Amino acid sequence: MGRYLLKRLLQAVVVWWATITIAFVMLKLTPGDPFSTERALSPQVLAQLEAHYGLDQPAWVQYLRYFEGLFHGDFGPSYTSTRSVNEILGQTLPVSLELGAWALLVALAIGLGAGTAAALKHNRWPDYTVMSFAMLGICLPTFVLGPIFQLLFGVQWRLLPVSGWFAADHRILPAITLGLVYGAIIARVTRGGMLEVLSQDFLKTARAKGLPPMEILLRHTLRGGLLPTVSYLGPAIAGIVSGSFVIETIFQIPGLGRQFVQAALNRDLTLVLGTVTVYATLITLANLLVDLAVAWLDPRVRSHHA
Amino acid sequence: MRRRCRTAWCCLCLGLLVWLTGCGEREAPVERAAKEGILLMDIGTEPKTLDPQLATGQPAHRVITALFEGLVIPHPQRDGVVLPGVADTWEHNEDASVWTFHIRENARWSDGRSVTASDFVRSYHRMLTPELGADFATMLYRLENAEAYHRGEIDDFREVGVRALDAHTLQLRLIGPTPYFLTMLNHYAWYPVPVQLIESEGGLTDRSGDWLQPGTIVSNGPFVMEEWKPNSRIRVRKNPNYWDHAAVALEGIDFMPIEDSNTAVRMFDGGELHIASTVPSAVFEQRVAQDDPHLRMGQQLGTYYYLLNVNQPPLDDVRVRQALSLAIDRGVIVEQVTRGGERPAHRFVPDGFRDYDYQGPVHFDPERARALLAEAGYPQGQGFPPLTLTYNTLEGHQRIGEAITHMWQEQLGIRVELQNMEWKTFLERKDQGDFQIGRSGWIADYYDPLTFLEIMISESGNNDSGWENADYDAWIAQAMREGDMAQRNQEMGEAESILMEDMPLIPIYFYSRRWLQDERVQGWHHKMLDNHPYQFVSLRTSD
Amino acid sequence: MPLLDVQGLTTRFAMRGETVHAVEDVSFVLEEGEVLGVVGESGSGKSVMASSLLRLLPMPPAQIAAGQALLQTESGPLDLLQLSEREIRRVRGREIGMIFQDPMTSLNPYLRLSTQLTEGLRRHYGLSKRAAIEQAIEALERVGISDAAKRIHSHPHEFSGGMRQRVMIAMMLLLQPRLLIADEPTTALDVTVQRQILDQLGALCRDARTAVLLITHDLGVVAQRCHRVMVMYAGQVMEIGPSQVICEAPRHPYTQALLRARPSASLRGQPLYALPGNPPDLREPPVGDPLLLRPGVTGGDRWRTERPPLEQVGAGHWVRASEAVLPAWEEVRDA
Amino acid sequence: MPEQVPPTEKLPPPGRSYWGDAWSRLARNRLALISLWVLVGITLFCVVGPWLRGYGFNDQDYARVFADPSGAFPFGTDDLGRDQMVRIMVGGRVSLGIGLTATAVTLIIGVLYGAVAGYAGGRLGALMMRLVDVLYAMPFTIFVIMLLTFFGRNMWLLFVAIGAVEWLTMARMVYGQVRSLKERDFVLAARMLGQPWYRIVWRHLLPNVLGVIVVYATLTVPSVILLESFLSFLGLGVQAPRPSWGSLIKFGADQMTTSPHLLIIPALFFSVTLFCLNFLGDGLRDALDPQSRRD
Amino acid sequence: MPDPRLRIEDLRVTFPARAGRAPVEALKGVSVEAYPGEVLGIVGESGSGKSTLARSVLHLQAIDGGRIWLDDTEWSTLVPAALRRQRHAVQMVFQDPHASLNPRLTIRETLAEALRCRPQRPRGKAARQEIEGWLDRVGLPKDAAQRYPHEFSGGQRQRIAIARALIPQPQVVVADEPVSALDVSIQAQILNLLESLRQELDLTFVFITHDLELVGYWADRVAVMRRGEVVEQGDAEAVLQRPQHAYTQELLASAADKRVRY
Repeated sequence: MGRYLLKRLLQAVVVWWATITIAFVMLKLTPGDPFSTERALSPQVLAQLEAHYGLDQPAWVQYLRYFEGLFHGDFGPSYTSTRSVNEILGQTLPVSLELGAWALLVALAIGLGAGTAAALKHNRWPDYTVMSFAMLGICLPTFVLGPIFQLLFGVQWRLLPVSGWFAADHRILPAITLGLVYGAIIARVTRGGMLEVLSQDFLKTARAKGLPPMEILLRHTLRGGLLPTVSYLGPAIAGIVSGSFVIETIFQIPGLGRQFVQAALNRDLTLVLGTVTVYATLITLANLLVDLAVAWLDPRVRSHHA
Repeated sequence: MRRRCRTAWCCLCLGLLVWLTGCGEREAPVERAAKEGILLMDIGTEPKTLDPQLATGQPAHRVITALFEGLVIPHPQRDGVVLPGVADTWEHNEDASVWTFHIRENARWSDGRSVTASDFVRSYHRMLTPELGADFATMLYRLENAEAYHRGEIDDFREVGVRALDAHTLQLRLIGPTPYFLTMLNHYAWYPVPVQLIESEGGLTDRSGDWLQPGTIVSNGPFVMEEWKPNSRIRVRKNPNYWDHAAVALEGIDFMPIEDSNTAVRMFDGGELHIASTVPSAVFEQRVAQDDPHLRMGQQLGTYYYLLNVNQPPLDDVRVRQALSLAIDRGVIVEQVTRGGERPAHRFVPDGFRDYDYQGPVHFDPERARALLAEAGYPQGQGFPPLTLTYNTLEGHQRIGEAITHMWQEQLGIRVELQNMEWKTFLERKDQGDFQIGRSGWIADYYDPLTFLEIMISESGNNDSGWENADYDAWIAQAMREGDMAQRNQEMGEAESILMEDMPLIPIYFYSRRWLQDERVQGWHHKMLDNHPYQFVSLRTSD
Repeated sequence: MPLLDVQGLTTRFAMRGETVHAVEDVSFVLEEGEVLGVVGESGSGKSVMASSLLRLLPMPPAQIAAGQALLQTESGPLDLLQLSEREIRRVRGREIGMIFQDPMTSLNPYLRLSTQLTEGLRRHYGLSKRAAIEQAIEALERVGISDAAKRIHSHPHEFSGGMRQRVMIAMMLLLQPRLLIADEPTTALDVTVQRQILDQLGALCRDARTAVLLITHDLGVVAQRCHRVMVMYAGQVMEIGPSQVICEAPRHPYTQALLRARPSASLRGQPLYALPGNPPDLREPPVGDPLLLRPGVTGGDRWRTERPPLEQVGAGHWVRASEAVLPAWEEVRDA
Repeated sequence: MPEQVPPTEKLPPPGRSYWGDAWSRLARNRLALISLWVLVGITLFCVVGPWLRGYGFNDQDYARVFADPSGAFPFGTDDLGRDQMVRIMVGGRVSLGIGLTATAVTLIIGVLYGAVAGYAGGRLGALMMRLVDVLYAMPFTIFVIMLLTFFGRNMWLLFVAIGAVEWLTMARMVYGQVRSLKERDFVLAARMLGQPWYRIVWRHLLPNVLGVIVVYATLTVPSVILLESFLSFLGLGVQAPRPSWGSLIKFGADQMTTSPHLLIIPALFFSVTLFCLNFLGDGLRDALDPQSRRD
Repeated sequence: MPDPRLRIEDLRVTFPARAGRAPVEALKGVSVEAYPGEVLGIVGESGSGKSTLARSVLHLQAIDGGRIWLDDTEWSTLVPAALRRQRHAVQMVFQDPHASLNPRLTIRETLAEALRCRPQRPRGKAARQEIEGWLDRVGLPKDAAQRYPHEFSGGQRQRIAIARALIPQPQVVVADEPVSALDVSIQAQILNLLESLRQELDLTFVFITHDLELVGYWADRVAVMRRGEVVEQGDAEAVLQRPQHAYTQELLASAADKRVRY
């Protein structure tokens, strides 16, 4: 186990390095600088600014310096904000994580329930209904779904706040909107996994023992049936966390996704690198957790890693 | 098992229903806030900083005017009119080139310290320190030697035309007669900042803005900062040390940066905002049709235009430039495309500046456009090299571009490709002159036509068209030093007629401002510069 | 009263507009403590027949079209085919246990043996977890798994195929059923293991007087371990009788062909008797004697359009009437 | 399930190839078949439609802006008075085109990479898949956005970017399949017959992963179309005035309260297409599944 | 006794360690030989290394030690070019008739591939006739050529697999459990076919099985394998009548109770 974790850690370091480097190179190749606005800056001011942030140095020096800072846990100053990147990440990351967690919860609740139900009623009307709704969830882009929810729940019925991120009820709409898409996919994956397990011989054994269906479902079917779902959670978490900025924009959520898009548009190198690093870390972490979860669920995988 | 499932479903549905109906009675946030005297308004995007000397853009402006106060304050209703602010009285010399302001005795910072003349001197010193890299330092170039100091040509700040004659008297020496100087002072670049605090919180030239954090920040306006949640909310509360705090009706303001204007409208409709500061055109039309009492609109001092790169053939030919302009039916653009109460532009400087009534020659004349184009050697657009119209990524720009290129195709028979470009790339391309036709827009910084005209002078950093005209430069230079307002308007008109004749830019329309305002909001009026002194705003509760 | 009395069991599968006649009119009885071998080639319907008894087939597509299966229980006879879902569940495991062919897939790979071994006990006998585990350990030891107290907490993949089949046997015998259905329990195992498993199974059932329905395609397995044998072909019973008699003097031509096809050292150097062709397609079930559909089979015109009846030919020995004449050995050798 | 029912003595009439069989299984899946025909219909509508419809996708007429659906304009008009029907057709060309092209990119890279890694096996294969693992942890959505932000809206870049995101899963899948197929007896038989490696990959491995590939491809097309629409939301989609379904929906979403048909109709086309692609994918999976070959 | 056709000397194969597992010695120095025209039976249970042995002989498995001789050629060290020329000499029939044919190729395509393996391969019409001839020989109709594997039963597929193995005109055929996946009556058909082809073509068979009855019926000589080693080998009758090794005795005892005399 220890060796396995070490290997994964090494892999994570490679991911970090590669991600940062690619992002750095891309940003350096891009036209536009963080300080330009519609109103032209005088060359002196520009020179001052660049000197202030060390942008007058050759690119490789900046690159090395960035890593030096990173080594000390310092993501550097943001070029376009008065706050440091550490501070910005510290404020936005928890928000995105919370949103992601709620969305994941919604997705799991919807996806597991619907997928299991569909698999148990395979090729009968509950299956078709559930899967059609799941498809609808996949087909409707969040930027359509979000406004519709806002109009219905916020404006028409005034049940929930339209947007913002203050009280508990502000969490509901964005979490559902973001969660629905992944819930739909999870439903499909779960259904597939369950169908796979439902055709296995060991269920026949369980039935031959005279166990009731519920017990068979809970003890014998779910564990194996959920494996594909659990494996899918890696990409799902990555998607939820890094793809949340449509939702964050529509619902005015002060999260990482919006911050990233703004930073990219503003050529805020350090902030982009910071967010990208955080994303890479999150995805790596999610994948690791998922792998551990799979190992925990599947004893065969477990003994393979040991 | 099936039966159990069904029961569970019923319970779930019932529970949901109960919860939904229960929530239905919730009090609208606008109502609750109104009772507490808190104004809820959106400010568009998240301000990058609230440092008056580093900030740019309307969102920051909205917050800064609540926190800080300049020598004068804008009139709540009338554009180009000022009321006493930190200074209760002022006078100027004969040609309006030296101004003396008397700072009121009871002007206080929020920490209780007096606001003194030297606060202004040191503030302007900071502003003009090159290392700070302040965007709006050019605003202070009106001060004698300010430009030289900012460019590092002189080292002694005492040579700059700002001086504290005593603790409560501030003298400003300007580069020339500036009768409209007071309206310039409304810009936050002229506001005082708590220099002592800034020095202790990282130094004068530190851009990190540590001093702006709630709990640290000291300001002199009607409100003080209570909370700043980036991308979420900036909350300000009444400043008890404000000299006129008794007159301030609001207990506080919640500024919310809402990027998506559709969301802002939905929040307004959902009772979560008192003021939604922009209304998308589609919604605007609908609300006009519905006669929505919340809808407000008015002119804005801004121009939407296409900048032409005069170094790029065939745009180096003035006839081509004129033809392109004449082929645009601006009436159609504002009525059918932008549909937000904009007005067709007939010149570069938008309508609305008092006494500046130069009538621009820009209009729709396809006949003449075709004739000019033929004259230039492209009858019916034949042989016209393909051009590219570059705009920055935004739905509205795209629509206008689609409409105008279509008009050019229809009227002149020429093909212009659209090119969508991301903002920063677009800026860099424009700055390097690497474009042919570029979408642009300009909004007044202060209440004077010069705020528009000065961007087209040869040495202006904002003149990316490559167009240079000595006569134009001369007229502008003269207008800048002219003490007589009528004469001055005349001179600016001369300059603008040269600009419109040479057509390095094609004005399309003048911006309008549309917003939604809750009936509880009192004392909020249309201002062309959108500067609203919050101390005159109050909230009426429904009971 | 026999322990199990099956009459006219008929099972069909409805698949996309086609009906597969998997089991047609199968009848037999089984006494307490008796071992009945069911022999047939793949597709002969023997496994479907067994699963039908416990109603383990997915329905649809499977349907039990006709028949009854009376099982003697303490509370009187039960018709397995008529029981409600809840009632049949009480029969499964408790009254009738079942062991499947592939031990690699018939144990749940995700659960510890302790869970899988005890869940039946806890359900049917309401034992505490601790008591159940104690019994399970004992059962594992009985089927020859050493160090059972420790290994009961491992997962199936840590065991070899033979060991897993032992676990399966232990799992089913723990519930003390009156009847054990063993569906090709040793086909997937090595020869040496096969014998051990069958020996063990036989001994355990003898001790507990458990009846066994042993399904296999190998007549050799049957000969020595079963009291009686039932030979199936094309979903129908061809011959049923004492195993000694059937293995030494088979009456039905199909049984004869099966026995003659077996290679052995004694036949060295001679070609084997290979019945040409393949078993019939059960989507179009033979109306008459199914054997007549094999190429080279002659005669038997009497049963071409009518299903031949089962006739008693000896004590407890029934044979389906057939006048089919198998092709001569010379004809078959070069098939 | 019944035990395997062996075929009769007489062989059924020949001519039912593997693909013929797959097709007949697909044809029996009503949902998949309907989906297929609907897709064909939509494709024809989008490809042929613009020539038949008398309007160009950028023909503006301010006399008829925001027209509701009517006889002359069955889908209404947009804010510039452009015929929404022809815009949906052209948008469909763009969206389907992007979907197909990016999927093709995915297929080419993913299948080749996966097949080579799988066939090579051993250290090299493991190393190649380790690289995929590493790339998997990259925030790729982020990179696509960065790419498009920085280098502008180039159609080809879009394909490459999307393809670059999607090929990883493809490669993993093909790798796994090839790895298990490689140990199958018929591949060993081919090696025994001295077939060169490329012939084995081409004739024995790829045709047998084709089913999986086809199914995954039908699922990739919708996800690509979605990604494009998502980029359209950010204003990073295809270049105006050329529409895509994504940009039409985005525009429609803004007009939701005023002209709902501008949202509903393109969203309908979009959803129906995605629905159909998914059902077709599911149908293909069943039709090409070697397990279902047995019944 | 003539020289052996196939001689295996001290063959060793070790599978490298997988994550967390020790390396597996699949073959620990196996030596056997097969003489021209005989059937060499290799008996053993699963995991005894008999399949690894088969694969090694076919160059489908890299070996770690030992040598394989085919007549006078050192078969195990052939360079790729030479191997390509001679590969046809050793062919194999696989156990599972469902897995050994590519489901996407017609029977003709599958057999044509085998034809390419011959040193002088017939083309065009000759190739066609050759394939149809072989189909006839293994007892399948001519029109089987344009069909796909899934249209055939297990026994029929095994016939096709036999045709594929024999078309290259091999000297040695390795048959790895060729009948164990089949029903008794089909088993007999296939065994008869293999025997008649052996006689006709004078083939040497390496017959791998776990079934002692089968070995007793068909093999001339027997090697008994256990855990990667040959524990006993010799004349079939001798080994089966008078087993020396305890393991062989155990195997025989297990098989004995399956024997039915009829």
